[in-house]
Amino acid sequence: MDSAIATTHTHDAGHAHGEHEHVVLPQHRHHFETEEQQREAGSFGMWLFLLTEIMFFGGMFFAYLLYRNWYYPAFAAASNQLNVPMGAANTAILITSGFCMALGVWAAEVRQKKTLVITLILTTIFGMAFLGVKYFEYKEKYELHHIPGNNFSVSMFVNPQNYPQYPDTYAEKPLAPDMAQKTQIFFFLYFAMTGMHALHMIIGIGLLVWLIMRANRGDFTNGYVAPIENFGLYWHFVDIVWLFLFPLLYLINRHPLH
Amino acid sequence: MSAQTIVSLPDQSTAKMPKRHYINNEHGLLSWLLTGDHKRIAILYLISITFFFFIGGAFAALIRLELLTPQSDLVAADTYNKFFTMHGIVMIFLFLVPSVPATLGNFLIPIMLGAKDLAFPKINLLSWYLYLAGGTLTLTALVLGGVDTGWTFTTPLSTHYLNTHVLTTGMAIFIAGFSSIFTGLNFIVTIHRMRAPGMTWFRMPLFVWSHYAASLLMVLGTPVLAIAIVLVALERVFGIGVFDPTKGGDPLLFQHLFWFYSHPAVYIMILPGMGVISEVISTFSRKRVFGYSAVAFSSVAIALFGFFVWEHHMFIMGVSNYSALVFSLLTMLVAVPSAIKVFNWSFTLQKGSITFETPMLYAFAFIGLFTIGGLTGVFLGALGMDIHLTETYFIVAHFHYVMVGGMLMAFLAGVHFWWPKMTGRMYPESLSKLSAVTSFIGFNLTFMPQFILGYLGMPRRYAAYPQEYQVLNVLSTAGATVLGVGFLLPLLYLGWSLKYGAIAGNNPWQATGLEWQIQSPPLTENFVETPIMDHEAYDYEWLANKTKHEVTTVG
Amino acid sequence: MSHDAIHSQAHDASNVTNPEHAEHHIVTPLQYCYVFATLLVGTAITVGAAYVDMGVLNPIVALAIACFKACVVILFFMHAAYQTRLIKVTIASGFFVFLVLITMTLTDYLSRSWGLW
Amino acid sequence: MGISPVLWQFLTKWLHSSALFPAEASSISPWVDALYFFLLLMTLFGTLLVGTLITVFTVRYRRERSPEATQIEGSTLMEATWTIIPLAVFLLVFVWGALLYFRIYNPPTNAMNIYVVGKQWMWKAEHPGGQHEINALHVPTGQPVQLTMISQDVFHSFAIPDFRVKREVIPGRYSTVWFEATQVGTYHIFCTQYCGTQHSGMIGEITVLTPEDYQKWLHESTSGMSLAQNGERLFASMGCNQCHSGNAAARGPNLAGVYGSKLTLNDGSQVLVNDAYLRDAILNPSQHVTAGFAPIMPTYQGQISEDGLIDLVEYIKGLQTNYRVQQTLVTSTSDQAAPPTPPVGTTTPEMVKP
Ligand code: HEA
Ligand code: HEA
Ligand code: HEC
Ligand code: CUA
Ligand SMILES: [Cu+2]
Repeated sequence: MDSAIATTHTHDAGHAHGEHEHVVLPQHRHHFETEEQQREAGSFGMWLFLLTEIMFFGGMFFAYLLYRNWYYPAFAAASNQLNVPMGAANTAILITSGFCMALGVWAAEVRQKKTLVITLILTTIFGMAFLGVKYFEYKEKYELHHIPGNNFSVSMFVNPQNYPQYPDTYAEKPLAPDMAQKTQIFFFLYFAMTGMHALHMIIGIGLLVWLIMRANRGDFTNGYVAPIENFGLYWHFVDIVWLFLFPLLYLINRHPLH
Repeated sequence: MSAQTIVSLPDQSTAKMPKRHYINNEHGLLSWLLTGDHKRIAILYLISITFFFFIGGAFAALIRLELLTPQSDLVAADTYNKFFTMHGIVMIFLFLVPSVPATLGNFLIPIMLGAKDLAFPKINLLSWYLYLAGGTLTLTALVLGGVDTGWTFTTPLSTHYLNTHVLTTGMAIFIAGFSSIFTGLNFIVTIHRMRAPGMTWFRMPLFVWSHYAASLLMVLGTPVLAIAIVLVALERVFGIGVFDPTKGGDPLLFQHLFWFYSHPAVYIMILPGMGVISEVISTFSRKRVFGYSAVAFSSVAIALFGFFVWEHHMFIMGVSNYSALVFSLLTMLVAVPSAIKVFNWSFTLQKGSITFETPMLYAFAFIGLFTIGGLTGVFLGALGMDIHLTETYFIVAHFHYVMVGGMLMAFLAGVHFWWPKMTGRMYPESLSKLSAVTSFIGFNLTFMPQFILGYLGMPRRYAAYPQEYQVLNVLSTAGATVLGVGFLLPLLYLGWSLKYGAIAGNNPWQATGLEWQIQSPPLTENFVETPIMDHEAYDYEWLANKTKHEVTTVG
Repeated sequence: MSHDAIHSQAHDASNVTNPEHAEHHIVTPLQYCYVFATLLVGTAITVGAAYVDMGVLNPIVALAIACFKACVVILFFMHAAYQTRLIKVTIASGFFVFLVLITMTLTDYLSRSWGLW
Repeated sequence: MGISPVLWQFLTKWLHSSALFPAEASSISPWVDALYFFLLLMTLFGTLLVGTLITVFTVRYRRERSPEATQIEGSTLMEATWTIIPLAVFLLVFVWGALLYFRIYNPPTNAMNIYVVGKQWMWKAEHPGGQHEINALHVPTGQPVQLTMISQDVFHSFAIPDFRVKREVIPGRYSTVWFEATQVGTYHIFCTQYCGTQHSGMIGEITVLTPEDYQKWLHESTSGMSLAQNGERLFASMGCNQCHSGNAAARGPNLAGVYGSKLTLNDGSQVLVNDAYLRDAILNPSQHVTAGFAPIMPTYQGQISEDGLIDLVEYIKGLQTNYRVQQTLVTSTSDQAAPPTPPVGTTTPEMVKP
């Protein structure tokens, strides 16, 4: 028998794991040659997953690009109805959350359990804060009937003068009714994109809670940082999506051209 | 069995079933349902896609039965519409897309690379469960009353005008899509990271190359389908109008997003099959694949160009003339790498030492039928020609030629080829040859008349059609019956062979791939020791040396 | 064959680990702080720039800043700067296919005979 | 069930009722068939080539005759050959196909226009003279006919296989197709885009008549009101004339003679006023505001059916003076029809005397 590609060594088949005595970590999977290989496979896999995420959001970004060009006045007016302070604050919150996450990865790498747990908790808190702000924004849209669907109302864009409490909108010129209808497309994209983004945040927070629990057990501060690292990639990706959503959705027309 | 078949090969006569292998390694249903072993997952996939193939096939049978007569007398038009929708959805998303990759690819890629498993066994299992969830949802939609969008979900029809189970089916496809994404992701990582020592890129079997290319398409294309479906679902639920012209949306936007996936998807559906053909042709002509690197690169080229041609499905749907021009040109370019492959396979035969086992017969069928199917694709890619042919039976014939004549034949070639490896037993050779010939004849009888029908103008998705098309339709239905038999036979004799088939031995075909150097069926961990690859793929001289060496040491 | 031999083979330079292997690099917290500050400043500039009328430049500037911020995040928070060529190519290919989606679809929309159609 | 059990019956039936190729009943058919035959040849050649290679090699190199395989690496030269030759053939096909495409879709300038509205699940044809047909279309031979088509609901596709023409009928926007029938007879109209339950029932018949018979048919089936007359009535009843009165002080622009002209919009861009533009100007007025006017025109989205829009478009197309607009202004409150005989220009000349 060719030794390189042995086939019928039934006697030692059951001890295949035995070949890897040099591996110390319990999380090492038997089918990887080395832990290095496992770690790199993991991060490569994560990156590939993020590629699919790019394409997933990509479809919506294209829809946005298209309709923004077609219905610019509607998009501009509708965008002005969004709350910039809240959006900007949320951007800052999310960046902070990402910063904490990055520190968390560092903490795991230098094996500081306490720092890791704290940074992960901070990441979670900022993530939740983001969702909290989002909740208030959504609620405002709901009250103004800006949720696309049967209850959608364009009155704010046809008659902005009736809304002195929204200075940005109040200052707008009224939209023609047919154009005002198109604000629904804006709001649909707004909800679809930010909603999808928020969904990713929620999933991320769920994972974070799980990671915190394991980190607290010390799972990730013994040299096994892959889960933290890969989750970090995911979390940062979600941040990046928001970095684009914020200017594209909130800041279309804050510099009235009249 | 004739003299040229495998039984006379040295390995075979002395072969015994190994005592331990991945099938009897653990027992009990749970050991299968919770397995991380890529081979077991492959078998799970094999069973489930076979199930869905026959569901899809049953719908095909119903379609053909209805089309026997010009009137819609077997079923009403709306039922017929549900038939072809189910047929298309089941066949594409639940059968053909996972067919070769999720079964053969799953089983073989780690072994071919000399690895113990795919990079992420749990994700692999997850992807099977996602597939199953998608399949179950599809069946749910079916049981609840079906869906009649056609597999293309054209908006605004699917969003505003149909009140069938579009949401359920959409969700099913969404989920099944993620199954496909994860499979692709797993393959890419495995191919990059898990190759055995010495297994350089250009020593990989072409099967792996073609799966690599297909995986790229799965990872990058499928999410666009997912988002398109999400938008359709949201539009249905909330009644907003991203795709609705009366509300300012553009229905063509959906088409762009859908075909951005679904054109690459057709290459997801053919590339793995091409990989199978490379292995089979090489093995049974005992010769290195002609122009290995050209075949490898053409796979990647198909994948790359595959992203640039989707609009050819929308030529007359109202896209701009100029962009139609661009996409028509690119369509012509994407056809070239396929031609390269076909000629390379043909020339692999030259100066070979050819035998005609069943997989080889299927491979010949593949080459012939894929050539016809592919070249008729060129008809459709030519702008002016497409005007007349689009949405007629010419298209139906085109895609069945590439999908059934191409991929399904390749799938069967692969299943027969690797059956001894997967189960440790041979299939019955003469019966399988009979079924290969039957399905070849039946196939042509079914779909050749459809080319003529298409040029005559018979539109697709018609429950009833004008009288004068009947003759050709009857021929087609007759052919489908033969074809159905041709596809049922393997189910029967492969099942039979599980128990009664001859013991296969390690390498019944005297093939060179790594998978043939280990026992059949393989051990759970594939290799006892990490193999070291010190030769090119398809190195028959290496194999001859090795065999000689074994004979001298053993004997 | 001894285990050591196998092991060293697994690290064979021509194979598994190369050229798809990079030394593991640990980014320091200080670097993260710089990045963090950059991102905050970037956000401030984005908001500020939106209130300045620059005509067609407004969206371009906004996107440019967003792209810059995204690059910073990818390079440092996500460690892409210290990753293997493989990962860099992977990231690039993702954006490439995204650009294909956009530009090739735009060939249709931009050349429709007038207005929307 | 009309299944003939015996094979020869099929064959005779086939030979009598249809052939392998559809009739060549339009001026475009021969052009399409030419490319088709070329492509068939290409396929035949390609398949035979591959088939021959495989057959010859398998016979010549089967195990019995060639027990030992000779390993060959490959050959760059051959690789290049079968890259370049198919590429060349495919590029030729591309050029040919593209030329054919523009031949099929570019209407000659003297084409007469017929409107087609597709809806689930029927075709409604509207001749400018006011003749309406459901699932039927009458056209003369020797006269290019352009169809301006629109769908009221979902995508449909208007196909006449014997003419080798087909075009998607799209919701929300006009698409056009033209043909010149060469042979008297009746041919199928199919809806080839899947459009819901009765998709296969959305078929009709196109009847090609000699020009004389066509004239006769036009007279027999007139409904008394041309499209433009309907449009005029709508123009008054929808209140369009209030703003588009043609007066210097009118709030809306003068529509007389606007069709076919180049309009300057208030963002400085120029557009050609064609059917599609007119339709969109009525539905989405604020998306292209004519220079010098305020965006005050209300949208009529959802208020006028596609047929009504066609009437309006047809009316504005033929509007040469504002005389009658002002006349209707006086009476428009009573919502009554304008008197029948329209002055010269309300219908496009070619449409009445083909
Ligand atoms: C496995 C699936 C598969 C594959 C591989 C292909 C391959 C190709 N397809 Fe096909 N196609 C489908 C599945 C597939 N298709 C499906 C499912 C549809 C319908 C979807 C729907 O609407 O429901 C479709 C529809 C479809 C259309 C749209 C028609 C329409 O809706 O109007 C077009 C148009 O261009 C097209 C073109 C092509 C081309 C150019 C190729 C090329 O890749 C083919 C390349 C291969 C060859 C060219 C053969 C080999 C060449 C030679 C041997 C050289 C011969 C030698 C000389 C010429 C010298 N296909
Ligand atoms: C992998 C893809 C795949 C496969 C394998 C097939 C296989 C077959 N297809 Fe399929 N087909 C599609 C993909 C596929 N098809 C797609 C995507 C469409 C477009 C759908 C749409 O328009 O949306 C389509 C549409 C389509 C049509 C056009 C319908 C229409 O437009 O109106 C027809 C008509 O003949 C047809 C026939 C067949 C036949 C005869 C087979 C045969 O090869 C099948 C042979 C197998 C069997 C016959 C099964 C074995 C026998 C049994 C299980 C017996 C049990 C039967 C009964 C009890 C009745 N198919
Ligand atoms: C309230 C006044 C008003 C009414 C009522 C009105 N329009 Fe207009 N219309 C305008 C104005 C103002 C413009 C120019 C600005 C614009 O394009 O929006 C215009 C532009 C147009 C144009 C574009 C061509 C051009 O020369 O600019 C068309 C076509 C048109 N109207 C048709 C109609 C039709 C048909 C109706 C009735 C169904 C109608 N209009 C009703 C005010 C009106
Ligand atoms: Cu209308 Cu099909
Ligand atoms: Cu395609």
